[in-house]
Amino acid sequence: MSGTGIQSFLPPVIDVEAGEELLEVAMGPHHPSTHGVFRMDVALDGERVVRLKPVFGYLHRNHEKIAEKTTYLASMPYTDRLDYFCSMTNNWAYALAVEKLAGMEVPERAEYLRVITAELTRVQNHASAIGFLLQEMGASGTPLMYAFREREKILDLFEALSGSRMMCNYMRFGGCRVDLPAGWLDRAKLVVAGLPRFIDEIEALLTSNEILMARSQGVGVLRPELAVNAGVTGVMLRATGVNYDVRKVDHYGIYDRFSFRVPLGDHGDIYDRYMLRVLEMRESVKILEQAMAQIPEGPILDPKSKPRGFRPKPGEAYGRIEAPKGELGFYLISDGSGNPYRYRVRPPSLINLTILEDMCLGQNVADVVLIFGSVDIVLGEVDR
Amino acid sequence: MKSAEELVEELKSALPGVDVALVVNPSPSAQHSLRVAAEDALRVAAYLRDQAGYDYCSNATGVDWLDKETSEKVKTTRTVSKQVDGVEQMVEEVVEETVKRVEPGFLEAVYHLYSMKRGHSDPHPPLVLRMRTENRADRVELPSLTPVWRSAEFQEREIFDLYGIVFKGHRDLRRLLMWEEFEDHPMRRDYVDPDDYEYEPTPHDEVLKRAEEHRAQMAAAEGAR
Amino acid sequence: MNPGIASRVDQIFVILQHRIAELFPAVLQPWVAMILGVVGIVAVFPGIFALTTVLERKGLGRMQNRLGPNRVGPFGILQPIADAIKSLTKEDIVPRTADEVVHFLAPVVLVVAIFLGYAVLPVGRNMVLLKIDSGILFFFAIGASTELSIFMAGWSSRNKYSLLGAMRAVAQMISYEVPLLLAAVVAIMMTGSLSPTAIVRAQGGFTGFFPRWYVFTPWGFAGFVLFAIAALAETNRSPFDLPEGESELVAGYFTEYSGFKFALFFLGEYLGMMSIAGYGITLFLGGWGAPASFLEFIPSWAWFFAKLFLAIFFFIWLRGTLPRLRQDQLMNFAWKFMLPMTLLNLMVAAAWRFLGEWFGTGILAEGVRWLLCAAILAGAYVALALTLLRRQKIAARSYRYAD
Amino acid sequence: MSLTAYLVVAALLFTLGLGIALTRRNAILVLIGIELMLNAANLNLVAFWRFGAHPEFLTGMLFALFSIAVAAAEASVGLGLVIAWHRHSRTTDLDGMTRMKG
Amino acid sequence: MMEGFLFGLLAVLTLSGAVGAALLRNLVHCALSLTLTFVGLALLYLNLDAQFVGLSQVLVYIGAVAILVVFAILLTGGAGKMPTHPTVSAGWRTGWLAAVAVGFVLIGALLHSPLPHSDVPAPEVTVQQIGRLLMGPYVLPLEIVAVLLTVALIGAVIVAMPERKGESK
Amino acid sequence: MAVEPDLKIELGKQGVFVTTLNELYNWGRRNSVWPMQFGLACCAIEMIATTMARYDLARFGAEVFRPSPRQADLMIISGTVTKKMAPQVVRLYNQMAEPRYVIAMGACAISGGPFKQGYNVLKGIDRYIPVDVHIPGCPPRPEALIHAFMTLQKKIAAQPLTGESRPRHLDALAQGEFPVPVPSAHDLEPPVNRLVWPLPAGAATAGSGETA
Amino acid sequence: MAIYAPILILFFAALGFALAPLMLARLWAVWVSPPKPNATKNAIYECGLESRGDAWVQFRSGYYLYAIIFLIFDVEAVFLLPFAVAFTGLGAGACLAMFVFVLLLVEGLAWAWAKGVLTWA
Amino acid sequence: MLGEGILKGLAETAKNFAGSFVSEERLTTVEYPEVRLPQIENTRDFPFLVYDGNDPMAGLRCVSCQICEKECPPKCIYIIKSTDKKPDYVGKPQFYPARFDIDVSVCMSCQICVEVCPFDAIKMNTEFELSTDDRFGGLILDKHKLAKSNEYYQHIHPTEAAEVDGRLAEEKAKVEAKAKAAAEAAAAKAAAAKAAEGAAKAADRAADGASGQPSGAREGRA
Repeated sequence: MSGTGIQSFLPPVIDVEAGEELLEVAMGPHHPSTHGVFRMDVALDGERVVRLKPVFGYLHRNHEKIAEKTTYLASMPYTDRLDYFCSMTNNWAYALAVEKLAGMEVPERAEYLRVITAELTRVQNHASAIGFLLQEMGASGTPLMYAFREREKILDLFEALSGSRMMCNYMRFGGCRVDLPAGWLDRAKLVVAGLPRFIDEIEALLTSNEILMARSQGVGVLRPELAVNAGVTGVMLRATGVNYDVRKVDHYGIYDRFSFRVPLGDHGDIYDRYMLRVLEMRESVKILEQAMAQIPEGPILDPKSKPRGFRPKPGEAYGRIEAPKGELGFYLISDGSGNPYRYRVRPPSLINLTILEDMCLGQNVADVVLIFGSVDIVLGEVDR
Repeated sequence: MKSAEELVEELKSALPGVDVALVVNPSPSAQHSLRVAAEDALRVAAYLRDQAGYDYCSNATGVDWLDKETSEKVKTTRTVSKQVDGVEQMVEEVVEETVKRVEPGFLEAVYHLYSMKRGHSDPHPPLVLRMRTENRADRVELPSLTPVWRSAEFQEREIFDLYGIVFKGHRDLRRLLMWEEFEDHPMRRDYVDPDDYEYEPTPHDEVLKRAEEHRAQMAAAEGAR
Repeated sequence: MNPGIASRVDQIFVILQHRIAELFPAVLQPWVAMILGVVGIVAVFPGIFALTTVLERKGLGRMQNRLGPNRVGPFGILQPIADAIKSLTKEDIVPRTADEVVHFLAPVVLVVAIFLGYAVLPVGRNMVLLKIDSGILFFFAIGASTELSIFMAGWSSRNKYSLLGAMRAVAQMISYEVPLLLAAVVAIMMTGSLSPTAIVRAQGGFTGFFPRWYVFTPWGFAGFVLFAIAALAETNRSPFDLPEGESELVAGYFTEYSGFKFALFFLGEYLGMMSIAGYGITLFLGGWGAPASFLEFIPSWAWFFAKLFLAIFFFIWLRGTLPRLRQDQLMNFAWKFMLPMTLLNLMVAAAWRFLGEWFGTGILAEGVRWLLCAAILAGAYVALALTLLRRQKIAARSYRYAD
Repeated sequence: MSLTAYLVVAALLFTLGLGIALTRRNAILVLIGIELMLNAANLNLVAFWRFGAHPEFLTGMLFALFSIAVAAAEASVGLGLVIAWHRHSRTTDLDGMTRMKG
Repeated sequence: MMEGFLFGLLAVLTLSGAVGAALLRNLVHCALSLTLTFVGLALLYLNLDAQFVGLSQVLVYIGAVAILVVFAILLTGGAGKMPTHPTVSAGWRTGWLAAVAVGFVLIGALLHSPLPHSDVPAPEVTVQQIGRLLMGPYVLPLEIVAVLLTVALIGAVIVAMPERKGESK
Repeated sequence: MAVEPDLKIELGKQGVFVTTLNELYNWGRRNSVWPMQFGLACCAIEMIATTMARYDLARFGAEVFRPSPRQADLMIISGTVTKKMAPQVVRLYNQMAEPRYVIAMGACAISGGPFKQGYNVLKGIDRYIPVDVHIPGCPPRPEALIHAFMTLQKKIAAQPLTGESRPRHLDALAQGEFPVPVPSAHDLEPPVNRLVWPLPAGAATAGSGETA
Repeated sequence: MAIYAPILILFFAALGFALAPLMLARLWAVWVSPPKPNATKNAIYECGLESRGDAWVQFRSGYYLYAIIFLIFDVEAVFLLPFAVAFTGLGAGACLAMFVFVLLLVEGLAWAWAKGVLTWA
Repeated sequence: MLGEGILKGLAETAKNFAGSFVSEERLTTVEYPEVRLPQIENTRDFPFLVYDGNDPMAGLRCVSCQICEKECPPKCIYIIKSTDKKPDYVGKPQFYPARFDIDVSVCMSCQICVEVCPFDAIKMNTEFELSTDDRFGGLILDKHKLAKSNEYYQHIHPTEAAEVDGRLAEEKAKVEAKAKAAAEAAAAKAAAAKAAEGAAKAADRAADGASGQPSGAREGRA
């Protein structure tokens, strides 16, 4: 209870023995385990972390400012570069926000295409996240290699569809940019059919590995109340046992048509996050199988949509989706001109890091790296 | 979940004297918002979290509204001395003139709230909470809502960094994205980029102009040295 | 095959050594022989090191569905030469605040100490440089001094990561040194000698065509596994590669080393790995002995190096598979699991002998003895492991779903 | 070499150890000095065994082994004391220690 | 001749290490210099045909005691700060005087005392013999040493262990 | 200090020796390029993909990603260099041991790319440190990185050991330190290192006229 | 002493093996590729930032506790080895003596374990 | 829990190790410079300008409308419009780019220029081997470097190019028909009203064609 009588959630205070000399270490911006250019200023008492301050902004690329200076469409390729693992879901979130702002309809086939690409994105993101987590754990790259082996297959699909491996720039306001090329669906079905085997492989390699269990169970525990209050979303949130998946809550797109389940953890530790990613991949495969079987023929773009001269009416809209890393939202204010007046990204990566300090204090340095890895962030999205 | 209109009523009855207004959003999204006076914000936020069920603050951001100059044609009647038939007289006259009014700009902090508790049983659009600073220059303080929603911690720091809104009661208000020594607030709409356009191989008119200005300045500086 | 030829092939290097020595005057002959032996060590093991680096990179690659180095020279085998040239010509940086002399000495001390460890390693029949009574003790004594060089490296760099890495490395190495030594003691107990040659000899001979290696007894198997684990930790190999655990400590104690000094650390690490693997082979895997009686015609040194490569492959395999432990788990594992297990293994080894003496060596008695010892070890292992896991609250989990 | 030579070396080592123990301010170094003196004694033991009348009785050698054990125990306890003292007073300076007593 | 040269070399190695420990200012350097002495001593033991003792010396002193000393130095924060104040105590002249005096007395005494000098060739000492003796006539000292070591372990740990706050954690 | 002139003459006489040595040196150097484990943004993911199974940079012996700049030869600037990050990048480059190479991977690293209009983005890393190879693309495909790597290898192979055109690291008088910019109130100070980034010839007129 | 001659030779060979490349590298640096030290390069590496604070700080006593236990067990090993070598010729009584010896030390270990000394913090 | 997890993992890597010698699936490396992945048709890298016929400069489809320059998100296109006109593929006099530079060191390969081009003049290339040590010379592609023949376009993007060609041919036919109609109208001045009606119909049909794929390409023409 703070002075105002409001119950606040604050990180624990670690008391240090008076006179104990602390070792101040900067981890990052160039550090092998920070996924790029993140920095944590850590104070160590021995190997125990007693202070941790994340430092951001080493990849602050002014995405929002640039977006406010250009047209609505020109921001679409920039969203690819937010979370550069998941350009498809970024596209979708932005398109969804603009569609809300301008009141556009999305044709059915386009909705299916969106679901298929988004779920493929989720699979490859979770696989890579597990790979990077294990990399942090010192597994000399093998899980990461397997993850990327599978990711390459998915990227091939993306490339065949949109022309680019990572920066798909695929969705448009009111649909998608291009239709499936000939034979794409069959190849995609093959890839998806191979995914369960890959997930089994990863599980055999890792799930029951004693070292992984020892290192991840009971480490970086997050309480559900804190997680909710701190706005943690995605796998991080569900690992604490809170059932909140925007796909299920907002019923956006056509997710209601597919039967899939949301796995939940009970401990909120690194192992739960790892396992939830594995289980979510399995659910994504289910969604993909259904979507690929059901996809109808038809147009893929709202006829009202036009690439140039797009001017939504004044007003504002907040649209969000369940991106692989958590809830990705876009907040747009239109003043009636061709450029958004305010363009804001709600980055799940940044907000999931709010509780990094809470999770790390009192833990071992080696765990900090792991906890950080288990949050699964991408700096492009954290700093924008 | 109650709609924004109902919430305004509920807040007014539950927290007497609180200054809450409904801001209607004309776009098809129809996500209406509540505008709260800065001094009541913390009370309202705590109520929203603990009583109204908005336990989850999804998004917090700033918006910069520049001074708005509106011009309006106003018909005024005034008395002027005129020579009427050679005699100076006071005559009432209807004049149409343009009046320029400057609506002072302000910075706005916007919070998007959802309920995780009730999300599944009762899907609802976000509740938008807005607060305004008094102006854009010196009175830019707002209460921090971090004590209510921890998720606002970094986002408020970001708003402080990029817009310059000072959040009182924030536990660690430092710049988030820019370096410590930086002085400007770059997301403000009147922010001027640093002059680092030296040479552009494919210059566009605007860029070229800046590059040339830069070169002239550099040359002047060289000359002065 | 003619046994005469086989034994001559077996002794080819020894004969060669003598022949060359005979070219010199009698006074010099022993010296020349020694120098030839030393040259053998200094030439062969760094050569294997070079080969190992390529094999490791290729092997890891294969485990990861890729090819690994294959462009520098045929199949990429010239890769280490390129690396060596590069390292030689690379600028040598000594941080301004570092302790220059110690910074320079650390890699040299490391390499020298590790080379000395090879002096008593028998790499084939009659192929050991120094025949002393306390060979195994010599190896452990020399091995203990590498810790100091690692401390020197970490401390002199005056870099936070280096010092942390060095402290971790030293703490880890001292913790695993005791289990390593005690695991070796069972083999010494059964042989009754500290001399590696004698230990290998004691494992010679065959039951049928099955070799009498120590690893095929319960205590020997346990000792071997414990020795292997401790050896992994001693040489800072995965999953115990914390000191250079790059995910938190950048490059550990050699963060500040560049050029050939860094290469020397690399060399030291691999030579250490090979030497410790060599002693593991000597103690438990029958040294240069053939794995089956009908394979004895293959020369002893070939067997030794075959086993060595197998051991190296095992090291690489582990590295390709396992994540690394955390410092506290590593220390816990050493003191709360390895040490009790090695001590118990000593007891079991003693019991093995006395059971054999008291109940004779009939097939039944032998079987009972075998089962009894194995059961004690397995029981202790399960009990200890489960206790430790329960203490750490580590368990398999199931997950629930929301629709 | 003769016994005398070893004994002289041992004596010199003892002298140096004593000198270190008496003159250095740092408690750890004082312990190092003591360690050196013990080692000098050890050298004597082994030398007397080797050049004694009955080297086939390993008494001297075993004595040296026991002495190593004792010295190790001494070192661990001594250094432990220094660390404990340091935790208390933030110094390993012997002059400082005596001053703090008063 | 050869033997004398070797002995001289070892003696110089041993003593120079000790001199280094006496004179160097940085504590870590002193510790490293000390290990040099230990190496020299071990080699002297080997030279005296006491192989097992020599190797034990390396194992225990270089492998363990030196590490202990180094840890102690790091734990007391004495590793980095180049001491600004003198590293020798105020009465260092007296100290050295006393030490040198003792040295003179010692060397004088042994130079003038009749020392046993047997030219018995070095007996072949095997570790096995040592083992037999330890398990036989010297079993009591062995157990006493075990007790001593255990007590030392417990004592040193108690002394060095930090008083933990909040033991329940 | 400088290469002793006598020695150089001596070496010149033994032309064959120098040539062989030169070739050996360049061969060793170019076949053992250890990149620094250093990723900045999107391109870093493609850089990682390049080392992964499909493309396998290891084939060239270049998979030894060293986390410490002391042991790395190649800095792959893979992604947007922001002004907040630039001092760190320059410092890391300075802390690498000679010979060292830089690949500017992707549009952002070369020129700021799509983000160059931003206030916090450095408009090309070659304003502060010398770049050996540029790869355009956003992000470049993994094959493009391998191509750039081979371009770098070719560049190394062509470097003479002596003479005027010898590379910077062999020249005692050449610049060895590249000043680290200081973040200040509005921008980095200085905004550009003149010694590395001279305006290209005709820059003043580029784009302003010339219509034909 | 003569039996140790191979070690001496190996020592010098190893020393040469370590020093020769370092000398060669130094020669290369002097003749061909001049070293270029400067303030930034020779500063301590710390993730690309300017290093703050000294690395030579005081460490925790946890390290020391492990070192003590290690030292004691190392000494134990010194006594264990002769026993092991003589083991084949020893009777059950001698083995019992050794058993007691080991047990005494294990007691120390058990005490330390119970006291939580072996818990790395 | 007692080590079998580790053994399971070891088995998995062993499977992959052994599999790498026999199975394509377990050895996915494509040895790039010698072996290349099959070209994916939709791949986009950097833009190029399409020309028809044999003379790159004469046949450029670009009419220098500068829409792409305006719409390019990172502003990497720089166009200077010609002062004179030359006939395009249907013979209609058009401006042409006096200068057309693309700075590939800025280009983000987003394909928006292609989407907005009403003349099918700018398309995406698949060439990625552009690494160079020449910061400025190597990375600014002028119109000479950018110009690629229609055949090349057909080669790298067959499906898309066939569609474009079909559309262009159709348009050309329409324009010709229109011209013919206009000519007829001119010849038959008596039936002027009727001719005008016919022209209007042709225009209607052109508008119908515009609603097809890709919709973006129509926009600029309006």
